[in-house]
Amino acid sequence: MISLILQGATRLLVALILLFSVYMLMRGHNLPGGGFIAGLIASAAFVLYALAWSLREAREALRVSPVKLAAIGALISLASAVPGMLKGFPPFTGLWLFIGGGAGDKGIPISTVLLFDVGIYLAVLGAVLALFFTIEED
Amino acid sequence: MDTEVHSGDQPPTGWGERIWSLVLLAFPLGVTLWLLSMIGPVREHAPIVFGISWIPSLGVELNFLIDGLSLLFGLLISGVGFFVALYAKFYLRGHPLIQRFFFYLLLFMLGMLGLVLAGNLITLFVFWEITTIASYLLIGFNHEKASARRSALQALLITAMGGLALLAGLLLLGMIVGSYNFTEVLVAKQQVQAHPLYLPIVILVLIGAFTKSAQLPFHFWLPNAMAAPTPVSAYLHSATMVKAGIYLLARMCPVLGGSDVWLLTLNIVGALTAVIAAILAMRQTDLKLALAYTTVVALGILVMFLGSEASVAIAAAITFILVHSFYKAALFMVVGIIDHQTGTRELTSLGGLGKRMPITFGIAAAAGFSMAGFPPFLGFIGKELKYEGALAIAEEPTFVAWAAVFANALMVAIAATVALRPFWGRLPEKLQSVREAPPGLWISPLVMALLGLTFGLAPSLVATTLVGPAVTATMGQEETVVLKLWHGINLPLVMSITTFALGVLAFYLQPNIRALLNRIANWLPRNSDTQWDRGLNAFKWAAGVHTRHIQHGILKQYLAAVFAVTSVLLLWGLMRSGGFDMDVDWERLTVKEWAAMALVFAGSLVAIGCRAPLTAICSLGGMGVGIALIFLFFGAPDVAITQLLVETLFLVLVAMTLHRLPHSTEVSGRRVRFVDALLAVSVGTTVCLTLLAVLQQPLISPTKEYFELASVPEAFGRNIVNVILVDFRALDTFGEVVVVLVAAVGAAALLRRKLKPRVPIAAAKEERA
Amino acid sequence: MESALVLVIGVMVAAGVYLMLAANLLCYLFGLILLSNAANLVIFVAGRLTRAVPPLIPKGQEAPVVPVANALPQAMILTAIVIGFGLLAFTLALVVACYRELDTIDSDHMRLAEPPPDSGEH
Amino acid sequence: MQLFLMNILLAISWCALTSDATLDNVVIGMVVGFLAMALSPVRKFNNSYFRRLPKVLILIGYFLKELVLSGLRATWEVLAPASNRLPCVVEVSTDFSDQNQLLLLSQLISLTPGTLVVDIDDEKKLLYVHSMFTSDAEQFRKELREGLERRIREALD
Amino acid sequence: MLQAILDGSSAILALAITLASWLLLLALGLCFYRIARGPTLADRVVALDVLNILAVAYCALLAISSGRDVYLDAAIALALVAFLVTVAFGRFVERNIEDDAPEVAENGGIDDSEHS
Amino acid sequence: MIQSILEWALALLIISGSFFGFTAALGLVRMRDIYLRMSTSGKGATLCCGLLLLGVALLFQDTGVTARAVAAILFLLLTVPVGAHMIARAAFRTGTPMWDGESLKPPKPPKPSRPLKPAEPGLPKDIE
Amino acid sequence: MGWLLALPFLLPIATGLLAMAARRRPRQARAISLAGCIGLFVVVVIIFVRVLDQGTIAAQMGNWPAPFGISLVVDRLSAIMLLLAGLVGLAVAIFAQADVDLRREVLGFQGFYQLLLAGVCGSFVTGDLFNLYVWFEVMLIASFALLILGGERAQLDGGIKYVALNLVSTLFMLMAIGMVYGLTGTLNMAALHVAFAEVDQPAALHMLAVLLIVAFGIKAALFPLYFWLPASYHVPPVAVTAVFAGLLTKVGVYALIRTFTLIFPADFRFAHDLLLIAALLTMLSGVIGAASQFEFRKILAFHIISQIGFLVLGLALFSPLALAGSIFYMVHNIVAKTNLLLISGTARRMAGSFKLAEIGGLYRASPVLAAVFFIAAFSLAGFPPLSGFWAKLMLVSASLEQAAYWVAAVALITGALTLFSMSKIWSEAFWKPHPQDGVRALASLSATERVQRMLPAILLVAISLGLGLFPQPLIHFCEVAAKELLDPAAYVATVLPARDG
Ligand code: NA
Ligand code: NA
Repeated sequence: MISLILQGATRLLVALILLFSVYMLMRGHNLPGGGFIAGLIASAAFVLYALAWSLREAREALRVSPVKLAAIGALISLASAVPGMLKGFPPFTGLWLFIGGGAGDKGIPISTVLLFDVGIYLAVLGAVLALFFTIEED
Repeated sequence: MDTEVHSGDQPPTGWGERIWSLVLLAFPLGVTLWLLSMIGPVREHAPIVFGISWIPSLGVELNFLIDGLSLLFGLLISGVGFFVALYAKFYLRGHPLIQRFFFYLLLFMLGMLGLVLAGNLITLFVFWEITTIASYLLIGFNHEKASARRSALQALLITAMGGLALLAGLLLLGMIVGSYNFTEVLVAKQQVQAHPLYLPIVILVLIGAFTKSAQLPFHFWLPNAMAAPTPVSAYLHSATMVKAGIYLLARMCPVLGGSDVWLLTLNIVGALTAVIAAILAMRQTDLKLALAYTTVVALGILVMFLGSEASVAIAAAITFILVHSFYKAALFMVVGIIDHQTGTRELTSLGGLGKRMPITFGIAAAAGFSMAGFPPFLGFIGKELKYEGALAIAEEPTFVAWAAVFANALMVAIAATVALRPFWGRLPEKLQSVREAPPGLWISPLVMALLGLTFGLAPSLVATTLVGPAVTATMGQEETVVLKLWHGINLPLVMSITTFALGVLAFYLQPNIRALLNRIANWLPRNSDTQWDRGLNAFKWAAGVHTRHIQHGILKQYLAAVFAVTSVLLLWGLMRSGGFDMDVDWERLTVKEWAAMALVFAGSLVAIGCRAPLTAICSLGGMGVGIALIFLFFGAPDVAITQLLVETLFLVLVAMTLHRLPHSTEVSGRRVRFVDALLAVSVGTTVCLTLLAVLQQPLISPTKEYFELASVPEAFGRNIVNVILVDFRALDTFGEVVVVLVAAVGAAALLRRKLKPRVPIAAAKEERA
Repeated sequence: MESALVLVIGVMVAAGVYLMLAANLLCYLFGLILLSNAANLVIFVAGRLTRAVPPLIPKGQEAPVVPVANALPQAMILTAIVIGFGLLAFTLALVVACYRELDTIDSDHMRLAEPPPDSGEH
Repeated sequence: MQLFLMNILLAISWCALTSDATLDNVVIGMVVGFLAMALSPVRKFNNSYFRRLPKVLILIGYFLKELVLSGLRATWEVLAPASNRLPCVVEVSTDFSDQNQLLLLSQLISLTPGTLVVDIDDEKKLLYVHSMFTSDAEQFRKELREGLERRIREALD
Repeated sequence: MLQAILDGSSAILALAITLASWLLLLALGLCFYRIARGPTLADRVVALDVLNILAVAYCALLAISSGRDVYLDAAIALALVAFLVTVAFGRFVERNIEDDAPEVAENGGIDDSEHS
Repeated sequence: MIQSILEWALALLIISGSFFGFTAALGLVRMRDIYLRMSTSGKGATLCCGLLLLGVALLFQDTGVTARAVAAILFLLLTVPVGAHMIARAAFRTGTPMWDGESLKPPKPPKPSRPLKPAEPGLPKDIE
Repeated sequence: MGWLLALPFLLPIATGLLAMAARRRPRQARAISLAGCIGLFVVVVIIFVRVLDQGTIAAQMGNWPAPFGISLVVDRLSAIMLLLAGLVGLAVAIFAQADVDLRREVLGFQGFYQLLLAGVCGSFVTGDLFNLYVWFEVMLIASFALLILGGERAQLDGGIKYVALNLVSTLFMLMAIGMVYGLTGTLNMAALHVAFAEVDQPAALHMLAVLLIVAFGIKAALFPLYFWLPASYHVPPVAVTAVFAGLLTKVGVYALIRTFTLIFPADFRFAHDLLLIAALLTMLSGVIGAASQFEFRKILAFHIISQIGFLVLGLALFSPLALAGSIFYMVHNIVAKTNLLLISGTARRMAGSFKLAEIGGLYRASPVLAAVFFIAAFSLAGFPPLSGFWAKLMLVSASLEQAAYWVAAVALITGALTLFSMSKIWSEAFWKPHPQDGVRALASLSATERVQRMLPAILLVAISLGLGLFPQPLIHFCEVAAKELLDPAAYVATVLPARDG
């Protein structure tokens, strides 16, 4: 059933796809990409994993149940609103912190917006995987 | 027939029952006394109005108006109500549902009193409908019998439909007058009758009144309503509820009355009702049914008299209301006693009870004489007045007079039948052990009968206190009424004697008449009651047909309907708008743009051209690429990437499920698909047109500029799309993630059946209990 | 160029509707895909087209230097695509479940919730 | 060690993707690469890529040459009005001891236009190769053994 | 050169790009022909696969013709992920013969043009 | 001068690349069986991509772009044969007919070494 | 303020996520869900009081000014809808504790339920058209899941039809929203009000109105777009039907009201004509459909349709009284309809079936249930002095005021036919003896279950009665709400910062 060639290629591909997904996530705020796209790409990696190896191994690799992952992602997105709340802003207000900024260079940004995007990434990943795993195991 | 009646071995009465019966007795008694105290003030002063503002927004006040008319009805309701309640307490003692019975009866009394005392059209209507509900519950009291349920439904539907007509009429009336309060409505005769809506109002109000008062052609529900326990019949269907319609007519006389249409309609409908109901009454062998039909006769006569401008006719009507309430309530209660003691109401199986039940016999005779219009009972005065009134009605004296004579003659016969026949003759074998009823049962009818006699002997007791003010209120002008037992020898007396002679004749010929009528009835097509059934069945049938054709269960036809509606409405919208000047910009597309569009084009066409789903899925993949390219060409790389990813993932998902789906399915016929194709093309075209119409308006988007200017300085992002997604409109993104999450868990719930709670099922069940 | 795309949308809508009207639920699903893609394109076209200038702000700039494509419709489409994916995937699962339980994906034969009148029910 | 190399490879890929070779980005690349490996079946690797880098480069060069040549030939086949091609499926037995080399071989065969691995039997180390230009199975096997198979072994053993 | 692309001053590049666009357009059309004709599912999937790869090429061409590198990301994403479809369909075809081997194997497994 | 040479080189890359793409698609249409179609098309398309991506690298002459272009080529080289193999294997195992020069005939019955068994059901974690 | 207005959906989402995570520990999930519903109720009451006090309130998500960020706006209409959502949410949540079986809870019932409420509340709160679409989708997908949860055969069949038709609606809605954006360049409803006044493309206006009416009309179950409702509402557990009946279709009506009061110009006769025709046909078709049914729940399902007609009627007549009547009708209908469905569930528990032919005897066995049903049913039929009467009165008066006599006639006839169906249920399920003598008394249930089943019903019936006897405060509220709807200037001013010129 399972092709050795597929399995062999998957070894490298899964890592590459995941890498690519993180890349897309990180640069999303400035260039094409973002939590959605990255989440979809990452889920493609695990789908490939499941197709090439087995559902069980894909689940093991993921370590958390996809639904839980998705819920955690959504809650992270929600949690990104908490700093704003503490400062008295309405929900989904972005707060930015620039570390080590200088003239012309704002420094490394840390923001609730990015946290929100990471939450979206995890939520999309978890939800899409939950769909695939359910359909695959049925 | 009241099988629930327990005669000898009554279980002890519970506390609930005692409290309810106490309330039920105390309430009407209190109201009676209060209303009696109002007689003086009402006679001396203008109508008394009091109440509170209820719904000022709608002009509805919870206010009450006490004038002669409402006082008369109020006293009848509370007075007769008290005695009926007393009777019911004994009649239904120990019945398992007696508390509910008391509650319904109380509700009914409340409704009825509110109805006649209401000083606001809407308030009146509210109480009107309360009586409808209460009577529904009371008619269906013996709910385990199918016939009781049917009768209750019939009464409910007919009176409620009338009620809705009435509501419409009252609303229109209120709209014209500018107020729902009687104080203003009753003085607006000129204004109302000149209004173009006057005729509709009259028709609507009359429908309301006629349904409630069982006038032709709505008369049939009333005899069927005899499925109710006898105290209910005595109360609702003789003394009170059916008179609500009469009250309404009388109440509306000052504002709606006097016109030709009003007078003529009331005369004709009333006369027809009286005559036909009288004939129908002759056919009955069930005592209660016979009485029920005579109630219809009485109501017909009342309606007939209200269709008059002569004060004597109105006076006749008012007096007759009084008379009828007393004797009919008494007779119903008598029939109830007979039923209670013998277990039957069937005329043919009764006889010779006079010796066993002398008190009942006496009451029956007194009430019967009153009904037959014998002096010195109040009935006699009533009848004399009736003839006088009939002669006084201007338009159709002969017609009305003949109708009155005819109906009264048959009433005499029926009075004799009901009041005398069960007590005469030979006592049947089965009834040898029958005894006289306990006093609790006969006290009430006795009082009723005695009141009939008392007022007959001293008519002035009621003439000035009740009848006069009532007539005044009905006429809308000051009237004095004189009631006398002896008027001298005049035309009404002659008519009375004729009536009596005819009645006695009819009484003796009754079996023959009954047989004759039955033969005619068999020969006639159908009566109203069966017509009602046919109508109801026809409605149910039509409803079934409607639903089968609309809600047929075939998905693709549902979809076709939705699509057809959409495209037709879009076209209609286009036409209504007057169309638009299409400014199509066939700007030159580059090759690669053509390529992308051609891909989409081809993908769509291949998808529909192929007959198997597997081909379609591949062509859709190709189409997805085309769409992504379009996004890419027109400056949307984010969207393009997402599109490609989603398309890919979805195809994978489909591929993963395909082995669990059938490969081939039936294909619809060519003709069906042709229609589908037409529909599809029309939807496509109309959507196209809509979009083109939208594109004709130049887009001025302040948001576009704002996002471009704010992205970097305020949101610190260079990818504006992403900044919108995670910052400007993060809420959308969040919601959308929730959608995908729910979709995933939902799909899991669909497909997984192995999922179990962490706790074993049994434990979980215990835990929940 | 919008007009050409409008035409493409029209074809997609027509094809989608045609597929949805087939009794086969899989065909319905494919029609749905077509229609949902068409809806996305509608948003895209309605937001007006600009050739090949993505809404990205170059490094060192505070705002786009050349006119860029309208970003808001793109964000809407992204949202709609992902939502559409969820809905479509759920529908697919539903079709699979239907075939498993009802043994058909022909909607003409799905008469359990609304049985035909001659099947003994009213 | 191999995993570490792998991690470095991934970090380099990361830097390539992000077009940023600063130190902190390399560190990020290492971290991301490590996480990616942790989630992927990379740990099932047990060979080394970089032991014989020159041989690898030779292999790549050889492969690219083959790719272009057979690509041109395939193009000719497609465009030619008639052709003398006699496609067939050839069973090719290999004697790789390492499964990964077998996989690499099959991958490269598949990449070359005109040939295609249709199935694989890893116990017998047997490849089923579809070839569109060869009618002589023996000849084909020999070319394969002399060409790709040898170079792979040289590069990876 | 980038500038030449952006302001369209290089005739040869413009010609090359136009020519390439036409060629790729034709190529995509041919892929569609195969998707439509089949005759087996495998044929269609192969055609879809080629279509996806050509789309990567198209992205590259777009990057060249527009002078913007963002389209490269679309190309990478597609290159990494698109083959999943092929893999999944290949798996389906095989699963299918396992599920109902005799009947399907006879008509080439998945020749859906004969099914309907 | 260099500029012009580069332009010519780029034009050559573009045209040859797209030409390979075109022939790949043509092969898809002209070849008689699925194996031949796969042999001629997938790789041709890959070649096409490769050349065009090289063209991108040449055009931008930027490390980042070049790196990504090369990455894209590598990814393609990694994925395309896998996909082709999966389909070829499926076609082979399902006995899709093969062109032997004259007509379509079924291929030799495949002899898979492993018994064909379904993928392990893989009990999901949150179910037990 | 921003948090207060966001809580109606954030709270159920958070609860829903937690409940979903805990779905395999039913007791915890149930507790989470119930707590969430109580919390939601408190939140909506606070919002309601705030709106009573201050009028329309608004907040900007992400602190981005309108019309660029997403606005949350609660005016009186939104506030009362939110209040009802909180009320129905709580009532059904309590009921569901007794009614929904363990298997469905393990599959995630509580989570889906909470997310459904989130979608509903989000739709009521949002002041942004595209955000409305998102909330519709949240609601829709949660309703899909709830509908098929359990996977019984009939559920799948009904589910397919529900899903198939609602997805069409969703796509039309998406297209329409895209085009609205294309016409005006904004998505903020208040800004759309301003922008639509300046649109001079009548064709676009007309056709967009049609698309929106079709899209929302499918959700609201207008004739002839309602097929999905009778096809599916009788298949899930009754708690699900109850919350669907109470809230889902009403969200469609809410969207219609919002769209055609706020966004489209007030003098847009075409839409009102279209809505009027649809409303009349819906009223009749629904009630006639109900007359043809012989199952408790199916009858109620068809009545939902009929009453949607009344709700839309008020919008179509477009006068202060009519709109106030619509809102009052909404309140009345949500309370009564939800209650009737809850009662139908308990009736089945007691008598064993939804089929009227197979049940009976409830009048004797469960007098409390009978009383509650009777009041709710006659309220639905528009009998005074119950809440439905005032609702009907307002709408009929509004029709008569506009000399739309046929409309009034249809409304009244529909009332009579409603009565027919309600009395059919009463007669068959309550009065008629049970054919197999298999009816149980309420008292035979455990005390917990009795409370879980009857507490919501009694609560809701008390509200029905209260609204019937003392309707003035609500009617006054509705009048003010209608005035707000007819003159959105205040709404616009609250949402949009002061505009120059
Ligand atoms: Na709102
Ligand atoms: Na709003």
